[in-house]
Formats: sequence, structure tokens, C-alpha cells
Amino acid sequence: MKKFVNDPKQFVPEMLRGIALANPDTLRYVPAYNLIHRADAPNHNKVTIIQGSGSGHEPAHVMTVGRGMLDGACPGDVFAAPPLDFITETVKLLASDKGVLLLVNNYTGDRMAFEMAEEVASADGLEVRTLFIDDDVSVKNSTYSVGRRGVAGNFFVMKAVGAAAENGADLDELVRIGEAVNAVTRTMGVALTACTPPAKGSPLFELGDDEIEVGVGIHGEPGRRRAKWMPANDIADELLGAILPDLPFESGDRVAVMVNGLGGTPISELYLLYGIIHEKLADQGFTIGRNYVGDYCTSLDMAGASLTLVKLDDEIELLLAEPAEIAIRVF
Amino acid sequence: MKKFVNDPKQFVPEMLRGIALANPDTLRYVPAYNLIHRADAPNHNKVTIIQGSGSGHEPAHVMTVGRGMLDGACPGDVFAAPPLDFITETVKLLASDKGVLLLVNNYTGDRMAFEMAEEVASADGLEVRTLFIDDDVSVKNSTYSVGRRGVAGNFFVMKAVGAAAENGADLDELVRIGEAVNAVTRTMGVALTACTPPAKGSPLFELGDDEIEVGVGIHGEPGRRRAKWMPANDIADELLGAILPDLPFESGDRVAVMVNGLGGTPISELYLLYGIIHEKLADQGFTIGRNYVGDYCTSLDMAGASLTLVKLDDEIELLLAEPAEIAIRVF
Amino acid sequence: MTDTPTIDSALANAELVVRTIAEEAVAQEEYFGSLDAVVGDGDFGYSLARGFEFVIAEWDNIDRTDAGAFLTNVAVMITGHIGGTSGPLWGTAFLRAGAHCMGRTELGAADVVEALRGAIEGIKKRGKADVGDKTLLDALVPAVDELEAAFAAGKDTKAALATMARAAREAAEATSSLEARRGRASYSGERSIGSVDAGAVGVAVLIERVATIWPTN
Amino acid sequence: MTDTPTIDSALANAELVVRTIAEEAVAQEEYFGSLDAVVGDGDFGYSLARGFEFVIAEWDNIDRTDAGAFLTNVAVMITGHIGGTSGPLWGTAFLRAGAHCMGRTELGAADVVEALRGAIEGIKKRGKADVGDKTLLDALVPAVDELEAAFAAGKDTKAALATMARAAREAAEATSSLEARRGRASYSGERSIGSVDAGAVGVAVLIERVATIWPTN
Ligand SMILES: Nc1ncnc2c1ncn2[C@@H]1O[C@H](COP(=O)(O)OP(=O)(O)O)[C@@H](O)[C@H]1O
Ligand SMILES: Nc1ncnc2c1ncn2[C@@H]1O[C@H](COP(=O)(O)OP(=O)(O)O)[C@@H](O)[C@H]1O
Ligand SMILES: [Mg+2]
Ligand SMILES: [Mg+2]
Ligand SMILES: [Mg+2]
Ligand SMILES: [Mg+2]
Repeated sequence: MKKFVNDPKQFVPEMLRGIALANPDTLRYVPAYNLIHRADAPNHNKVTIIQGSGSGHEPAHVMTVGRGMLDGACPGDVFAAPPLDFITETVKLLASDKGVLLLVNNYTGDRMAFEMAEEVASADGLEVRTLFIDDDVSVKNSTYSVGRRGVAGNFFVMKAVGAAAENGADLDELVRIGEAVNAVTRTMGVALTACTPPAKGSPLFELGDDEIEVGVGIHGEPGRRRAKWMPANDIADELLGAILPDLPFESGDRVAVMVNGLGGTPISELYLLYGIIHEKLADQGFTIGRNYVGDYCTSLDMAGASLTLVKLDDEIELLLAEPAEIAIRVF
Repeated sequence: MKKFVNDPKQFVPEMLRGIALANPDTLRYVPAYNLIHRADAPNHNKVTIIQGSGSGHEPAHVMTVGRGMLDGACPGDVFAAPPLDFITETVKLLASDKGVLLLVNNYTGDRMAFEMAEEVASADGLEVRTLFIDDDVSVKNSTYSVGRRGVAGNFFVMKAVGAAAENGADLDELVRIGEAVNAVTRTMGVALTACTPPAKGSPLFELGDDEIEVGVGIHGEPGRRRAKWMPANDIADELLGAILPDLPFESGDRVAVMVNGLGGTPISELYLLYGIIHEKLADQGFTIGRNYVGDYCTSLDMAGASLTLVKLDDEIELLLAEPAEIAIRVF
Repeated sequence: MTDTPTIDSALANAELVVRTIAEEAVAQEEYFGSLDAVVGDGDFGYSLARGFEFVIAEWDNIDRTDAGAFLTNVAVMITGHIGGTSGPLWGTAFLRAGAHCMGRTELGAADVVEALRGAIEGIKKRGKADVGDKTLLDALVPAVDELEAAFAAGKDTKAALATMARAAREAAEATSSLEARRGRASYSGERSIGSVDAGAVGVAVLIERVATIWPTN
Repeated sequence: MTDTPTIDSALANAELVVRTIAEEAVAQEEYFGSLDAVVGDGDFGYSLARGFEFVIAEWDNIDRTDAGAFLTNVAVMITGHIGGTSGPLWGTAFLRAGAHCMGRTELGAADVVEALRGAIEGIKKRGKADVGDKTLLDALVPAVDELEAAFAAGKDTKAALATMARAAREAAEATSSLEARRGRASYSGERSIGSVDAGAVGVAVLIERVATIWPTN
């Protein structure tokens, strides 16, 4: 394994320290709970929004804390939901008078931990609601009763509720908005290589030199099928072929499009893929209202990408267009 | 080779098409000259700033076109300076009444092409100046008379002259500022893996499973030495050990710090590395005025990172803090 | 039930079991991780080891009012320091077992079985899972069944644990033929068939270890 | 100089040489690329192939006023379509050679040598390089020296070209012992010793091809 890492057990804390040191004015770091939060949280004029999940998906979610996005993120170790305590302590520390919204990607471990945390916090008299995100079309709801996975589409839920909270929306309203966004968001990914968790030190799965995994999960979970490598045009067809009929998206729809890198793929390839997808969508009568190209929700160093489509209505589009400021910045 | 690519020969044009399609309001694309330019260029109230270089370093430079940065970028093929015609046509199309500043990383091919272009454009009566950037400390000026390479430090020159041009500075002033920034900017990189050019289809050089290349160039050129993999702390020491004595940077200096990903390294590792470097610099009495963590100047899919330090004075720091808008955006 | 063997000193035995499990979980970190990597995400060993490492580090500070308080305190440490799916599941299991032992200084065989049944119920509820879903329940449930049967057949604790361990191992190996319906492995669908469940094997290894170190007589 | 052989029809010969070089450069794309990958960036073959592909595609539209105009037009195509270091260098070479042939319909041996010397001077100036820097000059200069000597010794064009090709090949192979002082390979410093220069071998291969296809008599 060749990574920038010291002791693999300190991978997450050392990364969090880096984020904190890079953003002294806007962020605070509480090492005891892997917590990164806004320097001005809790803000009692807005609902507090917290995301927890395993680490290894950066910039999600520890780098998406900031004005118009999250108030705090409490990640677990790489690919592991945070321990219960991390969540309950985070909720206690950041709870606002307007309540707390927990954003959780739909995985067994995360569901359990956050359901327990909501119980604990409610018992403490805090107003807490939890929103589960499940945008991954590669896992069929019918077949596996654990339900769909939450992947890069998470960004859109965060952005929309983050903007609405900044504008003063109350907890019920945020839950409504978050559910509405989740309901029109669909994602599927493809892996060109496996990822290597620091503590494991070797690739999580085997992928031949000419193989790709279609429908891969962001923890290296297998997808729909193992396939031979194919040109970007054909990969675009695979992804669109899975996503479009799922909602379904229909010709004439206005959509937001995200081509998300999984960590090891350079942005040049993401834009190449975006260009193909944009043209295919335009050819099928879609209007692209907003686009996103880059790394939003990664799987450590996995080479690959996911495609997310969001069916836009005026409310969602306006919320996505609101300003926001997070650790990830260019200038 | 597993990449998102169709015909490798069309890698650059298809990527440029993606950039253009993703930014219909702000950018224009001229396929005949691999040209990406601001929709509002030429703007005769400001000097036109153009960067040319090989492709494969994205977001540099085709994705850094926009307000406060470049007016246009005309890249060559992967790792190859643009052909003369691309440059001369770009200059003709974008020339403003206030003149044209060409930003060029210091490589033989780029130097020659841009020197020829400046001759041609001057003969056509255009006011053109060329600025060569050479921030890479891994190559010693004394030993190799081709001089130092221009790498990620390029960003700071672009940002500073981009901001100054937006504020109305004339061509002489921009040259002065660009040279001043280049003079206080130092970079060194380290590769964890080799990169794979699409047209070659296999890694550009061999790097053992436990080896790294210290001082690597952004085209996969060898660096100072091949070393065994080492923990992030030791890599930070190597990079600082090469950079600090070179200017030299001195305790008490105020600096901008960039930890730049080379394309295949996830942002989690970059922040981990940033945290280490930040603390080491603080321990040695430096003040960090601005920091940059992410992919700024890549080498295709190479895993690795470079560290850039810029010695700040008030003028440079103010210019870096000016607003700018480019294709690479989060929201 | 005077013919069933009695475990003396509930606290001491709880300590022995927890300490054994904790040390074994730390020792098997890599092995458990490799099991989870086949169709999971490879962190099962890591998660368990980090949690039980903490239990060992805090060993002297654990509440020793009685076996129930001891197990409850361990449960809190586990939920506080194990992430992923295992934190809530294992924490719930220890919490439920602790509840059954609260205020007791001696535990009969029936008490032990009841405490373990409580743990199982907790896991089932928390994980919305049952036997056959290819989880640790597929090792734990048959193991507890066999323990109960062994006690009923008059075996002493050491012998009963040995029977339990054999049952756990056999059942864990048998998960190989199951298709995962819960946890991360379930995303693999049919591809999960052919490899054992990491959690089930983990449970078997830990029970085996307890059976091995249990003092004779 | 009535004793030196005369090449008839300057334009026809220029066409033959350019066409041969162009086709060979396209055919050798991968090989030239692999040479450049050892201590360079692997794109020498790609760059040359793309440029000469364009020359072939536009073949019928090239200015055929005379050999000079023809070579100048090719030079413009090359600088317009070859990127990297090779575009400016090869473009300059063809431009200088073209300048020496402007307005001529026949070229004597001395003219050919002079045109090639012009190309060499252009490359030296453009690349700020000289013999010994481990570049294509290390094959081209000795090759032209030998061509001149062969003409002087009374050899006919076919034989002179064969001599030239042998010299180019030998000199190209000898670049292996040099340390690169120009171009991307120079960053490798001492590590560039032990492998041949891509540009030098490229020049040798192209001259060999011209020597091979040159008609006897
Ligand atoms: N819903 C569930 N109910 C019971 N046990 C489960 C459930 N999901 C997973 N498990 C068990 O947990 C093990 C995986 O644990 P761990 O690796 O910590 O979880 P994660 O999937 O979060 O990485 C599985 O091998 C299985 O035995
Ligand atoms: N300054 C120079 N002068 C003359 N020839 C040079 C110079 N630099 C490089 N070369 C030649 O060009 C070849 C490399 O060409 P190419 O791969 O197109 O360049 P780049 O380094 O831009 O990728 C080298 O093998 C060498 O023969
Ligand atoms: Mg996990
Ligand atoms: Mg090149
Ligand atoms: Mg796991
Ligand atoms: Mg090259």
C-alpha cells in the first residue's frame, strides 16, 4: 500500500486535524468524537444539520461543513458508521433551539447507530429528526430488504436542506424538502479499480486488468455485474440505462447532472464522461439545469465514477443555486 | 489501461467538449485550436491572459479559464506543448487593446512554441509578452541548463496576474507581478505511482510496489531519487527539506501553502499531509496566510502530491484573496 | 433445578468471559478483517479490535457492582467505541445480557442461557435480522441451543461450552451456502454464496476461545 | 562541380523524401513512443505521427510551385500540427531546408548538403542545442557529414544515402553513452545514460527508410 499515511489507525484523526488546521476561521475540531463543526454552531436561528457516516468518502462529509451546508459531521473510521457516542455527543453539542436534522446514508450500520442516537437524544428532550438517503439504483429495493444504498446523491439533499435551513425553514419543512430531493435523485457508479483501506493495506477486492464493476458501492461493495472494460461512450450508456428508467426520468425533464469521481480518477476523465452524458441527455430531450463535475463522494482511492441525476422543480433548483461555503475551495 | 476514454487520440478534444458543455454561459470552445476561452473575451478593458501547455494537468489550465484567472487556454495533446498555429490563432482571436500576456511553464517544447508565437504575433503588430514559470526545486538550475520546470506554483502566478488584470493593471505591471510571484514560489512533488498517458496505454515508468519517486515532474519525468515508501511525516520532511532552503524561506515568513494532488490521490490523504506540513511550518515559526488543498496541477492519474510554498507580501496576498470564477466549482 | 450446575461468582465469570473475548478479538483483528473483505468491506476485525482494545485499556475502571453492572458498562464502552454495524449489534447484545444479570451474584445455567437469549433477541431486533440471513445469528443461535441442551443433559460448564463451541463452528462454516440478506454482504446477492459470514465465524472463534480457557471443574 | 552527381527534378525528389518520411513516421508511432518513454514522456511517436498523418491527408493540396515551396508548405503543416518539442524543431528544419531550395528545379549534391546544413543550423538555434547534448542532432550531424563525404568520393545518390544511413544508425546507437542536456530527458540527469535518444534513433530510422526506397541509378 502506498498512501500518504502514518499509523493507519490514525488515518481519520490526522485527516480531520488537517481539515481543521486549513480552516481555522470557520471550522472547529473535537478529536474525542471525530467531530468537525462550524465555528458558529449551534446557531439558534436555524435547524442544526449533522451528517454522520463512515470515513473514506471525502469530501463527503467532513469537508462539506460550512455555511449553507452542514453544521457538523461526525464520521466513523474508514467505511464504518460512527460509534453511538460520537453521534449523541455531537447532537448534544450542536443542538439548536430549532432542532436537529440528521442526514444518514442508508446502510445497516449507519441506520442502527443513528436510530439509537435519535432515541437517546429524544429521551434527553432534544428535537431530532433523521433522514435516510438511498439514491443508488444498482441495488434493487425488492430483492434486498436492507434497501438501497445512499451514495453521491447525498450531496443534493445536503445542499437543499442546508440552503433551506439557512433561510430559516423549520424542522418539518427540512424533512419535507430532504425527502422530496431524495425521492427524485438517482445514482449509479462504476469502478475501474478497487480501493485500498489504510488499515487493510491491500485492495478490498480483485478486479482484473481489463475488468470493471458496474454498479459498485462506495465501500467497494459489488455492483450489478462484473464486465470487461468498455469505452466511455458505452459506460455512459450503462449508467443512463440503469438510471433513466428507474425514476423514471422522461424526455422534457429538467435535470441536475453530477459526474462524481470515486477518488482515483482525474478530473480530465470526469469532464470527458460529462461531455458524453450531456450530449446523450440533450439528444433524448432533457434540459440540464445544473451540472457538477468532480469528486463529491469518493471511495478512498478507487478509480471510477458515478452518475447522479436529479429531477428539478423550481423549489429544488432555487435551493441548489443558493450560495454555500465549505472547506473545499479553489481559491 | 482502464480509463474513461473512447479513442485515445480524441482524449483532449472530448475532454474540452465536456468542459464547454458544462459551462455554456461562461466559456467558449474552438475545436480547431483546442481553445477554451471566456465568453466575454477579448475584453479591451483588461490585458488578455493566455496559458498554453500540454494536456494531462487538469484542472490546469483549461479549467482555470474565467473571471479573475485566464482569458483563454490552448492546450496541446497530452504532455505535448500546443502546435504553433494553436497559439498564434488563439492570440489573434483573444488579443485585447491592452495587450496579451502569455503564461508558459518552462519546458523546452513550450518555450520554443511560445517564443515562435510571440515573434509571429509581434510581427502582426500585437503587443505580446511571455512569462516563464519555473518553480520546481527538484531540478537544479546549475546542473541542467534547460532550467527549472514549471509545475503547480503556476497557479499562484495565474491567480495574481489574473486578479491584477481584472483590476486594470497594464502589461508591464502584470509582467512585474508575475515575475515577482514566480520569484518567491517553490514546489516539489513526490509520485507514489506512475501515470498512464491514454495514447500509450501503459504506465510511463516503472515504480516498485514499495517505491516512490521524490521530486517527480508532472510529465512523469524522474526526480531527485527513487526511495522506499515512507510514512507521510517523512515525506513532509523530504519536501520541506528541499523547498525551505531553496529560496530560502525563513522563520517568521508569512507563506501560502499548497498541497496539490497529482491526479490519483484522494483529497483525504491530501488533508492528512496538509495537517502534518502545517504543524511543521508552525513549529518552525512560519505563519500560514493562505492554504490550498486539492488537485490544481495533475499528472493524469498519477498518485502523489506536490508541496508549494509562496513567500507572501501584502501585494501578493491581496491579489490571491481577490475573487475569481472558473469551471472548477463545487456548487 | 438443583441438578443443573451452578456458576459461582457471577461477576468473576463475567470478567473472565469478557476478558477472553476482548483479548481474542484483538488477536484476531487481521483474520476477522480478511473474512469481511471477501464480500464485505474488510473492517469487521478492525472495528471489533478497536472496541475491545478500549475495554482492555479501561479494564480497571469498569463498574464491578455486580455482573449485570459490569456487562452493562462493557456494553456502553462497545457502543461508544465500535463503529460500523458491529457497534450497535454487539453493544445491544451485551446490554441485554447485562440486564438479565443485574443484581445477581450467582448465575445458574438457566440464567446464562436466558441472558444469551436476551442478547440474541436484542441483535434480532436491532438488526432486523433472523436465522438464515447469513449473519452472526447463524452461529450464535444454534450455539446457544446446544449450550442449553448440554446443560439440560447434565454436562458441567466446561463440557457444555465445548459442545457449544463445536455447534458454533459447524454453523459458522455452514453459512457458506447461504445468500446474505442483511449487512453489506447482502449487496453481493448471489455472489455472497460460497464464502462464510465474517460475523458468524467471529462468534465461533470467540466461543471456542472461551471454551478452551474455561477452568476444568 | 560537374563530377558530382545531379539529382534531377528537385520537386519530385522532395516529394519522395517527404512522403517516405511521413509514411515511416506514421508506421513507427509505437516504436518511437516506446523509445521516448524510457527517460522522456513517451509522446515522440504520437506527436510525429499526428503531424505527418496530416501531411499525408493534405498531400494533394501541398504547394508544388517548386521544391522550396513544397518543403516550406510541409514545414508550416508540421509546426501547425506537431506539438511538444518536435513541432518547432522539425518545422524549423523543413523551413530552413525549403529556403535553400526556393526557386530551384534541379538540386546538385552540394545543394542537398547545404539544405541539410541549413536544417541543422535551424534546429541548433531553435533548440539551443549542439552535438553531444543527446538529441536528434547527434544522429543528423554525423549523417550529413558522411553524406557530404560520400558525394565528394563520387558515390551516386543511392550509395551515398546508404552510407549516410549507416552513419546515422551508428551515431544514434552511440547516444546511449551520453547524458542528456536538452529536452525532457535532461531532467533524468545521469539516469539518461544507458538508453538511446528517441529523436536520434527516429532520425536514423527515417534516413534508413529513405536510403532503402531510393531508386537505383
Ligand atoms: N442486520 C444485521 N443483523 C445482524 N448481524 C448483522 C447485520 N448486518 C451485519 N451483520 C453482521 O455483522 C458483520 C459485519 O460487521 P462489520 O464489518 O462491523 O459491519 P459493516 O458492514 O458496517 O462493515 C457481518 O459479517 C454479519 O455477521
Ligand atoms: N533542445 C533540443 N534541441 C534539439 N533536439 C531536442 C531538444 N530537446 C529535445 N530534442 C529532441 O526531441 C526528442 C523528444 O521529442 P518529443 O518527445 O516530441 O518532445 P517532448 O520532450 O516535448 O515530449 C528528444 O529525443 C530529442 O532528440
Ligand atoms: Mg464497515
Ligand atoms: Mg511531450
Ligand atoms: Mg465490514
Ligand atoms: Mg516526449
